[in-house]
Amino acid sequence: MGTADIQVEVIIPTQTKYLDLIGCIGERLGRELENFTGDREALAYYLNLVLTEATANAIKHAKDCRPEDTVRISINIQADELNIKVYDHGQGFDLETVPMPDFDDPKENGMGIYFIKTLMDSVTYVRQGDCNVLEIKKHLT
Amino acid sequence: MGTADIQVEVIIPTQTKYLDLIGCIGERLGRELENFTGDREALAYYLNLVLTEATANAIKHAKDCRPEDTVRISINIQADELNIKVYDHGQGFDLETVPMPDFDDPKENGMGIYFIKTLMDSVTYVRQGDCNVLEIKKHLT
Amino acid sequence: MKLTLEKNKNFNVVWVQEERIDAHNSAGLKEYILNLLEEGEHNLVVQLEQVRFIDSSGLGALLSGYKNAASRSGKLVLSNIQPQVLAMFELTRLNRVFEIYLDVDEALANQT
Amino acid sequence: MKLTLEKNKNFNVVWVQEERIDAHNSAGLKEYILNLLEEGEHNLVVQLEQVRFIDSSGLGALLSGYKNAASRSGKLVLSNIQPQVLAMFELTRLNRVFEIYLDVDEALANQT
Ligand SMILES: Nc1ncnc2c1ncn2[C@@H]1O[C@H](COP(=O)(O)OP(=O)(O)O)[C@@H](O)[C@H]1O
Ligand SMILES: Nc1ncnc2c1ncn2[C@@H]1O[C@H](COP(=O)(O)OP(=O)(O)O)[C@@H](O)[C@H]1O
Repeated sequence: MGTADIQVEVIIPTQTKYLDLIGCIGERLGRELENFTGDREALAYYLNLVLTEATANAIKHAKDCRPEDTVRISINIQADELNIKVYDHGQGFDLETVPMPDFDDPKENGMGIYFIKTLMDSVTYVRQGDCNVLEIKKHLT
Repeated sequence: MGTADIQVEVIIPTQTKYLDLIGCIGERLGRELENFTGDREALAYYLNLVLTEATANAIKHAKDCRPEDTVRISINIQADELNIKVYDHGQGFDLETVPMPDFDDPKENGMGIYFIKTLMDSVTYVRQGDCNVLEIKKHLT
Repeated sequence: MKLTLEKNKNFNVVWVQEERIDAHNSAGLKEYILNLLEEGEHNLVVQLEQVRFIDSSGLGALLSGYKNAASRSGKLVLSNIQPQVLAMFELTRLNRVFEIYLDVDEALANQT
Repeated sequence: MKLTLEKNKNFNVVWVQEERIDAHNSAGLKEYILNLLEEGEHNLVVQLEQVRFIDSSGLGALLSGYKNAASRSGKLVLSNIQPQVLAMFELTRLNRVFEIYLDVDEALANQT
């Protein structure tokens, strides 16, 4: 790839079998960020993870409403910022009320949003038209 | 993946740097067609090639009109048929008038459509709304 | 979820034969471990050498096995974790919960 | 397009250091070969071992080099073609146009 600007949009059915594909697209794009001076392998892994977690949540919660639904994922990479948007048609939720995992009493669930928040620089979740958007940003400098 | 039905849509800018990604998505999906009894590695390579050729054409000819344009690629795989659609916003062309390559006097250009026709079972190119669609099918039995 | 089981005297070894554990196959891992525990195999080593990627649901599946083994007075330990996968255990502090060994031999040698 | 050049007595070897030749990088390959020919290097072996994928524009770039070498009374031959890439030469009958060798040594041994 080489040049800094990347814009890819992928639309998949709400099925977990597509997580592998989505994660790998992210990993691939991360690995090819030739202008990124940090640890590119680590960034590629984080992109895989963050896309997997965000898409898995969108699939899980969209599914409850409309099984025939799709999830749209947009990945935008500029020289200094990476931006991921995951659109779902589920009932939505309040990102602010999701608690941190309790490390002294670990649970099976509730680590996905924590991964996203920890590995990236900002996360928001807002209603936009007829869908919800989880928007994830990371500075690349 | 495993289960037979696959539906993925990818939207990219009209830039050749995305060909690698598109081709590799196709290769990956082909390799994971667990129900396909033929040579899966060969099918995966053909999908890579056919997607690369079709997308390269869409990029090349859309670009002439609108540099800010995007190309949309839809990949659908059912148990017995594979269907690829590539949408472009270019001036279009008449698929029927594209000649076979002259094997006795080979040229640098004009091998892309030949690859698609040879490796797949049917190819059409039609106007659909405000864009053109190259539709490629292959039976998987 | 491709898994193979190696039965030993006191400890069974579950080899995870996947490069990736995510929400698509983690339920399979969780169930498999639960079934083993229910069949009376209370001591397990999960060998993760093949695994290059794990998500939160994969960690959750392993934690479920860990807790279920403990509640049966058994033990579930891990071995051969790849560096990038180990980083996920560290981020969630689950490396302080699980016993983690370099390889299966070391895991078995440390059980009594 | 990553390429390395190995200068020999009469034949130069161009090592293609890419896994993939497609419409994104084939123009780079075409230009590189054309520049070599214009610099007076009329005899080339293109070593394709790294290449796992080639599209029609990649074949076109090599054919362009072949024709340009011939028009200068030179020669462009190929070596170390992977099976899946060779299949593309066969589909377009370009295997009948190019001299194709197993490796660089064989390619060089067959030139006079
Ligand atoms: N796209 C979404 N739609 C609705 N609720 C969501 C979505 N994403 C996350 N959530 C809510 O946030 C909680 C925490 O999510 P997460 O950290 O990924 O853990 P988990 O999915 O394992 O519960 C979920 O339990 C769910 O209630
Ligand atoms: N999407 C498209 N839009 C317009 N013209 C196209 C498109 N795809 C193919 N063509 C036409 O068909 C011809 C043959 O295409 P192809 O076999 O891919 O060879 P090449 O692109 O190397 O010329 C092109 O030269 C072009 O005129």
